[in-house]
Amino acid sequence: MTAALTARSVQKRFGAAVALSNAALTLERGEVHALVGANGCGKSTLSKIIAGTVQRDSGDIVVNGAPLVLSSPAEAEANGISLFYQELSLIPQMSVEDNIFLGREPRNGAGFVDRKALAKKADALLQRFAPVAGRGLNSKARVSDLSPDQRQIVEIVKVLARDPDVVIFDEATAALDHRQVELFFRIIGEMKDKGVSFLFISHRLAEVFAVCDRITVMRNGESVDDFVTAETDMDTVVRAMVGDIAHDLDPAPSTDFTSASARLVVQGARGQRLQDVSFSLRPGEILGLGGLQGQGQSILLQSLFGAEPLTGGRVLIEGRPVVVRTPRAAVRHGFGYVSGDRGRDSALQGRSIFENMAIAEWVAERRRLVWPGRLQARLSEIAQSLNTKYPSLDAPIDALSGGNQQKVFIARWLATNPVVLLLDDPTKGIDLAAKADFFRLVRNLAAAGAAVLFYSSEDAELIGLCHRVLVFNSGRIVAELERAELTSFNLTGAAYGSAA
Amino acid sequence: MERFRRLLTEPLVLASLAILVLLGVGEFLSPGFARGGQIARILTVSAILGLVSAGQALVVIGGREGIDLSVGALISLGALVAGNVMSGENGAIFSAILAAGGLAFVIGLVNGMGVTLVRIPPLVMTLGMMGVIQGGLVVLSRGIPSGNAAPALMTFINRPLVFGLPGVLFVWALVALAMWFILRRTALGYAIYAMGANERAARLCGVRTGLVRTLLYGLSGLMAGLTGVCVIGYTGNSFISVGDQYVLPSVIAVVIGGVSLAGGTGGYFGVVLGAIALTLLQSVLTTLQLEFWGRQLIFGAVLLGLMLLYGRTKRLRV
Amino acid sequence: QDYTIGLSNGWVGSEWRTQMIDEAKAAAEAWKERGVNIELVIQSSDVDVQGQIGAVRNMMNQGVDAIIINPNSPTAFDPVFAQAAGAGILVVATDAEVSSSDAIYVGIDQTDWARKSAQWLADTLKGKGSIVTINGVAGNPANEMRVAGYREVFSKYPDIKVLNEANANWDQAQGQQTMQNLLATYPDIDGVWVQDGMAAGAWRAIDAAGKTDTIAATGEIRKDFMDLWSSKHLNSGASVNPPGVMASALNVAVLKLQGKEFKDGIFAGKYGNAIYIPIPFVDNDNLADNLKAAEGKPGYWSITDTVSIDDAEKNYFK
Amino acid sequence: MTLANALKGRVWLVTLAALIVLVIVNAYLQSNLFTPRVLKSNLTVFLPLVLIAVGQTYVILAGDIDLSVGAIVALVNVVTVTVIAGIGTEDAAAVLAGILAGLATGVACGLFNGFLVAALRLQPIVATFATGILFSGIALRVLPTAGLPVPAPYWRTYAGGLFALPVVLWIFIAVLIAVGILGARPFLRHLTAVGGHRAAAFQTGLAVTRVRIGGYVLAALFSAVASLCLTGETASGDPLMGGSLALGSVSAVVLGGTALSGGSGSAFGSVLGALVIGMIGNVIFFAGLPFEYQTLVKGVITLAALAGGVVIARR
Ligand SMILES: Nc1ncnc2c1ncn2[C@@H]1O[C@H](COP(=O)(O)OP(=O)(O)OP(=O)(O)O)[C@@H](O)[C@H]1O
Ligand SMILES: Nc1ncnc2c1ncn2[C@@H]1O[C@H](COP(=O)(O)OP(=O)(O)OP(=O)(O)O)[C@@H](O)[C@H]1O
Ligand SMILES: [Mg+2]
Ligand SMILES: [Mg+2]
Repeated sequence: MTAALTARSVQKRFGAAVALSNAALTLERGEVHALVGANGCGKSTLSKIIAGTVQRDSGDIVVNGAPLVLSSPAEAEANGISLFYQELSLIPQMSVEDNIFLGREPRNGAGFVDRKALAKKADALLQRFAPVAGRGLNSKARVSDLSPDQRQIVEIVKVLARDPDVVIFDEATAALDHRQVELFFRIIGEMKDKGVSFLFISHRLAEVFAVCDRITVMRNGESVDDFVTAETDMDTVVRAMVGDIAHDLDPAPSTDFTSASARLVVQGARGQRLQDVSFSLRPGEILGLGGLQGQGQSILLQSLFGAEPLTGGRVLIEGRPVVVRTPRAAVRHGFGYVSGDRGRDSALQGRSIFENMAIAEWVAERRRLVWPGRLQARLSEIAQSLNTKYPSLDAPIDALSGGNQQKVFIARWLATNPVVLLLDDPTKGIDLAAKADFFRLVRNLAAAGAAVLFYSSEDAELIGLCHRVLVFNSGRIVAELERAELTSFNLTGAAYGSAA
Repeated sequence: MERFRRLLTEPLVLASLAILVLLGVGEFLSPGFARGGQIARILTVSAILGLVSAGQALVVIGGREGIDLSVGALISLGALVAGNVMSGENGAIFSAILAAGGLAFVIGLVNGMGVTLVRIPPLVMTLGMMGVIQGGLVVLSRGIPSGNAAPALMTFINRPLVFGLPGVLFVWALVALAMWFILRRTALGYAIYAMGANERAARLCGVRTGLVRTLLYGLSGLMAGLTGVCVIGYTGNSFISVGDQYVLPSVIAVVIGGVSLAGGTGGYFGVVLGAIALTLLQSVLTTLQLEFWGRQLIFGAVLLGLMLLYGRTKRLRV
Repeated sequence: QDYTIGLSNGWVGSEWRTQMIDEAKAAAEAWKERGVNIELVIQSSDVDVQGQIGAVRNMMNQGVDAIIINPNSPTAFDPVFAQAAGAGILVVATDAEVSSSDAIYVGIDQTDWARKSAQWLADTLKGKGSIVTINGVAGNPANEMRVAGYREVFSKYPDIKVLNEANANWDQAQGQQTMQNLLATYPDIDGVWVQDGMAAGAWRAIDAAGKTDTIAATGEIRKDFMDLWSSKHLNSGASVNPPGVMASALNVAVLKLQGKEFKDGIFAGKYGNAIYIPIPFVDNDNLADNLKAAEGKPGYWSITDTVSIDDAEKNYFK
Repeated sequence: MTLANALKGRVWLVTLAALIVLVIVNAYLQSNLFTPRVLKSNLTVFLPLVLIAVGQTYVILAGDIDLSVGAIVALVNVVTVTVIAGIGTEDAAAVLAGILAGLATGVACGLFNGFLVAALRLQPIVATFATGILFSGIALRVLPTAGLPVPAPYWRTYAGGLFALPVVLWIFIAVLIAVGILGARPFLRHLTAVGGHRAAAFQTGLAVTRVRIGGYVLAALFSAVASLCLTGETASGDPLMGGSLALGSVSAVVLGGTALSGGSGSAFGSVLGALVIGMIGNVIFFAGLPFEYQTLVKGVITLAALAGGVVIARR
């Protein structure tokens, strides 16, 4: 029996940068096949080549035994290939149902869109996710009104609506929580039984081991290893992904902060989706924010940073009440904010790495005049301390991979010497080696006296990094877990406990 | 080869090449075209376009589909106000500059507030403002261009000052220097680029994007008002539609100069070259013995050709 | 008797048009002395052809007795004038002829206007020399008639060589710029035929090139230009297109409304519906007289002339 | 809150309200507004901008803009009258040939614009400005100055009636039907998607280039029809026709609640927007303002209406 899809020695360059030097994989019919590798190793690029959105330089893609020459995504779709885009492919202004059937609208005899049929089909597809969809996800909703996980669900439904034979999920679970992932995997299982083949890309190895039959590992644009999941283990796979770099995380040292006076105190903070949030944070402390996604953790961080309004409550820094209505005021008070959504919140696209790093420093230091030469040495020092890989400070930020970009954005705030660092799920889509660098860095910062507020959608990160975790539900703190109580079990329990 | 191609698609290089080619064509068509005196005169006309394009460039670089269509009406307004304040008196030149620049600056700020506070798309806001200013001009002047330029101002714009170059060219050079300084040596300049590249990210870095953007439209107004002063210095007296002919050329000079209409890129030196190239093109076309329609066809085709070389948007399939 | 008369002016860009409206208003006022009350409905704003058609329709809907129009097109009003005539409304065009047989034209013969100044230039150059022309908007009917007029004259002089015919859109600054380019291209220009306000710009360029002594060029009829003409001893001459044409048209219109009949055979022009009024001419011989007549007037004031009620009655009506 | 919800995605309701207010004011100032003759006369004046605004909507929905529509109007007009005059007869066949030539010219202009912007990827604002220069250059070549009357049956028909209703009203109704048909076709969703998020639309498999070209062709086609109407209204050729239509149509589209950045809005709103612009002109005329103030008041009202439309569209 021929494989559903085979890629052989695929090569792709972007200008001078080689994205793929020798990518290969074989996807058997009816299997779930993992594609893993560090940031920037070329997974998304390979996926897009298969789906027709990126043009390959050389190499073969064979589908059902026939070589495929693709010149557009439409042709890939005609060949039964469908891609879940890492950055999604939804039209924000359009409704969920219109997005799902965009380009393949059911028509009536006159060639008009058959709205009834479209709504019915969309509802039927969405129905499968109803238990985990959350509020506001229905076929008439506008995509721009949805939360990130809901958008991912819509993108999944959109892919499934195309009745594909081969589906590529490029980090389709990145914004999903447990229950959503579980349901998603169940659906994959059902389809797999019907002979659909899946390529599954994720940085969450636990998920890979939970759902995949085989694993292809890529490194630096090359396919380096193939494993049968049942015959291997995580350590082996990780080693194949990163080469020989060690990246284990030691748990955070348990430190007693009770003696120090609080740097940041939040009393009864209220906002659009926050209710009566109070806590305090001490110098050197890494305070985690846990819970299911979208329970107000992100909003809290943005509110503290002045990017979202607070309607009530008080914020004190070093005992003094402060009013932070704009990010500018926050920067001037010594806050730093690192978002997980780089493209939207951080990247100054098309501008140099230097500018991307320096911009906050100029604001924090109230600079009027700028002498680029003077800052450059200091910034490259900071960037190097983070193990950032970049050609030169003058290169455009877009030339870096996501992980390296994120390091630049962290460096942006290190340059301002922040007293409170707000981390808003900062490791989204970052590979394990980069993550390890990042954790080391945060820990060093804290050790040097910074106070860190850290929200992560992955429990393991909270457990690995935090001294204390506040668990959120529906905009409130429902539990506070001290270092000793920080276990996966306790976190999950606290997150669901009061939700149930 | 790759380097050569990249060099060729560099806007500064391209605009310079275009200028050289146009000079060559001009000299070929009418020997003596590329002489000093004529070049100085072309530069004078370019300077007027270049000054208004400076403000246009700032607004475009600032992003969010920035564009200022009200510059033409503001030039007319600046010329009218300056002409009335001066009334041919050399002593009143400074107050004329202050009055014309100040009024245009304030109107520009109103544009900026419409764009930032009310969030009206710049094209629409400045288009609407253009209509209002034109109406205001009719009310102020009843279609009659009272006022005229002071002799000293006319000499400054039209007559050689040093090295056979008129004074307005030195003003232009000064403005170019100031633009370079603002964009490359001040935090404000980098904030403008940051805002043009990604407004939300800039705000999260502490840039007061609303304020900066409002200021950009104010500056664009200011430059247009000052351009109006130059225009009345050039023509001696004004009429209410004197600025209309600068609106789209100011946008084109910016584009030819390598500033993407999407914002966040480019610099003023390219725009300087763009303004010169555009003026030169019109000048060469004037000297061609063609029917008007033939000149138009060539003008349109050259514009399209220049844009084809580097004014293109990104491919979707890479 | 009471009449309601609509005045439609489709362009407000010049002092000439404002003076035209003002003189028409004064003429309407003057009818009071003869016991005729005239209510004017004035539409004067920048509109294109369809905008002006809209204004005419509004006047019809309002029930005016007559419409006097300075039209933006010679032919485009045929249907709407036919409807106006059908509704018993008298339509008089002025300044630019219209093809409609349902309207009459009262104004100067634009072709003859150009012929006169071209003849002056040919005579001044003694039938020999190289000239350039600077025209208004290509395709505009008044411009085309004027072009036809000067071509007709110059074609009679084999030794007069027309080097180039440029367009500067009736814009003074563009006229100046175009003249600069032409001077750079053709070092040996003897004469320039240029229209209206562009003449002031062209002369400024000639002055800047230091060629006022060697070049003869047509001029214009604004007082401030005539001042310059006189003080710099320019070699110039100008046909007068008097802003009083609309007032003349109004006088003719009221007489017609009063039921008078036109004399036989007074209609001329290529559409056979034109009453041509006299075209005064200004040259160095009568410049001083004209300046004396303009004494006390503002700089923008143009030499004018109106066909008085009595003259109109005597010359045009039975 | 409920009001805001009701308005969401139906910004044209606000435009409609503005239109009704203007009509009431106009009726107060002009007592005979509601006579059939005056209504027809007004519709005749407004129709060209309505048509062009509808066409412009499709380009703007796709995230582009067409500043050459005015030049297309001029070119189509001169081609139509020249073809009719070239045939030399005054019969229906000649008129029909002229109309077909005009429409074909329009489509060619749209294809050219679309090719430059979508296939060669030039920036729409500057590219269509340049093509506008080209088109008017060609128009001046075809007909150097205004003239060439069209046969009387052409403009008599346009100014006349059919089945007891004016022809212009039939055309207006046909426009509304065309808008309705286009709105129900998948193509409109594809346009909207391309304007909403171009990369996503491409990744979804839409033929982005073809869709954008389609938008330009529609705009040019509506402009061509507008030109044919203007030819009926003016009964002659004029190579300088239509100068103010490009920016006017953009204003109408924005007034009608379509986002200039693309991705949301409706052609029906643009119809209302164009009518609002026309009514503003009427109200100012009948308000009897001194002529110095006409331009200013029109500018202020238009700016206020644009700002108001944008503010409400955002809600
Ligand atoms: N549009 C592009 N232009 C230039 N270079 C690109 C582009 N897209 C990808 N690259 C380059 O290709 C390399 C591979 O990127 P790709 O997105 O395929 O990695 P990935 O494996 O998907 O990483 P991640 O796990 O972060 O998603 C990157 O290093 C990047 O530099
Ligand atoms: N204009 C460009 N020029 C050169 N390289 C580029 C350009 N744009 C993107 N890239 C490459 O594309 C990659 C960006 O891809 P992407 O954002 O998916 O990062 P990534 O490698 O997938 O990392 P992550 O998993 O952290 O997202 C970068 O590695 C960069 O090298
Ligand atoms: Mg990827
Ligand atoms: Mg990535």
